Order: sequence, then C-alpha cells, then structure tokens
Amino acid sequence: MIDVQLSESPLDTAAIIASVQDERCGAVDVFIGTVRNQTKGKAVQRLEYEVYAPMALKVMREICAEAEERWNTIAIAAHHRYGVIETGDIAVVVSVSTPHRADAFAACQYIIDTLKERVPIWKKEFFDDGEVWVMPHA
Amino acid sequence: MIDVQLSESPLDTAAIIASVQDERCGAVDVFIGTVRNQTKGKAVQRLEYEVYAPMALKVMREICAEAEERWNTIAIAAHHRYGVIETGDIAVVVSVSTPHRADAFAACQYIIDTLKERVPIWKKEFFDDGEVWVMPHA
Amino acid sequence: MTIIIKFFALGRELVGANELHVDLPEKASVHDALERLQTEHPKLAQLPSFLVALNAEYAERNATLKNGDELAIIPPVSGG
Amino acid sequence: MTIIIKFFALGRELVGANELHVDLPEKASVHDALERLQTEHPKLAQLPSFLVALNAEYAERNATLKNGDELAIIPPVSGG
Repeated sequence: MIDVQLSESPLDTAAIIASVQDERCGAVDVFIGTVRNQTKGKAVQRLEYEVYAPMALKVMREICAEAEERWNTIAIAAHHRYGVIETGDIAVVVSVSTPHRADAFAACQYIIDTLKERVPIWKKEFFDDGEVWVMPHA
Repeated sequence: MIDVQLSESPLDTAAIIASVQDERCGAVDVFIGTVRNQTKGKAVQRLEYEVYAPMALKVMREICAEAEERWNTIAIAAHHRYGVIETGDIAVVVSVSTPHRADAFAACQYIIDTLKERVPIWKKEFFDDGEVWVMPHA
Repeated sequence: MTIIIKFFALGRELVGANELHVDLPEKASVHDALERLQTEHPKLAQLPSFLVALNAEYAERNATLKNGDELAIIPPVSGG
Repeated sequence: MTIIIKFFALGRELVGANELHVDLPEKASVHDALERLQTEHPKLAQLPSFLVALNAEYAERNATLKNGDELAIIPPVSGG
C-alpha cells in the first residue's frame, strides 16, 4: 500500500501512523519533519511551501514504489504540507511498516532523503528583515 | 532530555512523539515495535512481556545517554510495555528529536537495536498449541 | 503550436507569472523553448540553476515538444 | 551473609520461584553463588545461556558478593 498526499491543513501524525499499521508488521518507522525556529542562527518567523502538485504526487509515488521494490515493506504513507507553516509545525511525515525493523529504517530514510532531492516543492523562509527561497542544491 | 518508561497499559504514541518535539528540531524519528500475528509461519495469539523493572529502566537510560553522546539529539523518549499484549498492539516506542535528520535515524536505530540486546525484558509467545520464551541470542 | 510553461518559487517571482502560453514552430525542442524564454525574460538568468519537467516528469533539454505540452521550470527543490 | 537471587522468564519457571534468599560464606563470588544454585536447582541447566546482574547491573562471574546483594539470572533477553 502506497499513500501519498499533499495537504494545506495540519498533518495528523497519529492517523498517518495508524494507516500503515498491520498485524503482519513488527515495525513502523516514522519520520516527522518540523519547521525549525532558526536557520544558520537567524530567527525564522514562518515558512511557506509552494508545490507543483500533480508532479509532486507523481514523484512521491515513484519514490515510495522504489522503496517498496528495494526493501520488504507492507505499507508506506508520505504526506507533505504546503502553504503557510509556523515554526514547530509539521511539514512532512513519512511512515513505513515492515515485518522487520531494519527495512523500516532503511526505506523511511531513503524516502525522505530522495523526496528532498526530487519532489518539486519549494520552501521560502520569512525572517524579521526579509524572505528567501531556500536552495540547498543550488 | 531523556525519558524512559515501562508501562502495563497501552502506549500513547502521539503523546510520546509530542513529548520530544522542540522548535530547535527539524527532525523526529520514531520507531514503533508491534506484535506480529505470526512467528515463522505459526499464528501468535498473544504475547506476554516480563521485565526486571529497576534494571530495565537503568539500562534503557544508559542506552539513551550513549545515543545522546554519540549524535546531536535534543530529546529522547523510550517507552516499553509489559504484561499481556495482543497481536497488533504496540510493545515499544522510541522517539528522538534532532536538529538534522540523519542524527534522528541513527540515534533511534541505535537505541532500538541496543535495547533488544541489553534490556532485561523477556517475551513469551502464546500459540494455539503451547507457549514459548523467545530466545533470539540463545 | 502552443505550449504552456509553468513557473514556481523564485522562477515564478522572476518571470512575474505562474504560467505563460508560448507559440513555437512544430518539432521545437525544450532547448528551443528555453532560448525563447531567456530572450523574453532575461531576469530568469538570476536562477542559479534549474531542471525542466515535461508533462510533470523530469525531461532532457533535447526532448521534442508537441502542441499542448506542459513544460515546467523547476528551481532547486527544498521540500521536506 | 545472605544474598537475594532473582529469576525471570524461563529461569523463573525452571526454578519455580521469583527469588531465593541464599546463605553464603563471606567474600563468596558470583561464581560461588551460581555453583550453589546449580546444585540445588539442576533444572537451571536447561537454560541455554544466561548473564548475571549484580544490583541491577551486568556483572562478571568473579565479582565478590556482600550481604544483601541482589543477584539476577538474566536469560537471553527478547524485548522490543
């Protein structure tokens, strides 16, 4: 089972975790990405995420399918928020259930690492004195 | 912050995750260990966990402190259930918040791997036709 | 033929539009579309780098376009 | 002196007790306590392996005991 979603409203971590649980599974690994209150020592007021939705969903599905092929997984959910997000809020949740735990860690880390490289989502940080599009790979 | 607990009642994953969240953190990794409905193809009816409580808490605290020393973590919670557990129920939750995600995965995986090696907790599986103490390292 | 070009994040701000409809000769490539774009919107050069997507998939610059295609300028992504 | 020996899981079932109070000569070691135990509870040999903990910490078998110490027989653990 692969479930990818984009959401403008807050992500419900408990529901996302519950959606991957399965009696065949001994392990669930969950990654939760939150908005830090500072970047390189500078206070962040809030973030805004922009998304190319149809492509983002397609790429997220591809990445989850790659993980599913590579590790022994039962269910994968990856939800990303967009729009305005306050510091401390959750921007992304990746949840993977597997029969055995090493697969859960490896698949979950692969998905979040690859999501950050390939999924067309952009983050703008708002500071007291300005705003900037974050460009990690520029 | 290190928080270790043993609990006879169901673990509240959402509360455990919330307890480690912090605005300095960009990442939380959570491992949830659940009771599978079968072992080597044989249907498991339920499990019973027995614990040497004072020592288990001490060893859990040591393991979390080792992770805290080795990786850049902000908060760590590790809760283990004991007593009778039905299949599908949660036996253990480890939750680690960090500024950066690689530390969250590494610390969380270290804690659950080491917990399974060192913490004095024992699992008995109940089948239709008998019961057995699980001995992974015997 | 006409193609749609979509812009996001810094690219959108530099061009001042979410999308443009651009007329191109038949069998034009992604590369041709980008040349046209850079001539008409020189500010796009301020994007440190970008990839392109064709109909919601990453594409090479020598890919051939057809009428109605959706081309997207993908600045360095920063999700998660 | 008297020490307490605690049993868990299969060890508890083989001995038929959660804990025993055992009298030992002064300066007896963990090893001495285990020898006594194995003589009085030969079924313990059915434990495929075990570690020992002294006052809730893993201990070596040559550790010296003192009055009131809590020794625990730790069968292979299986938490998580």
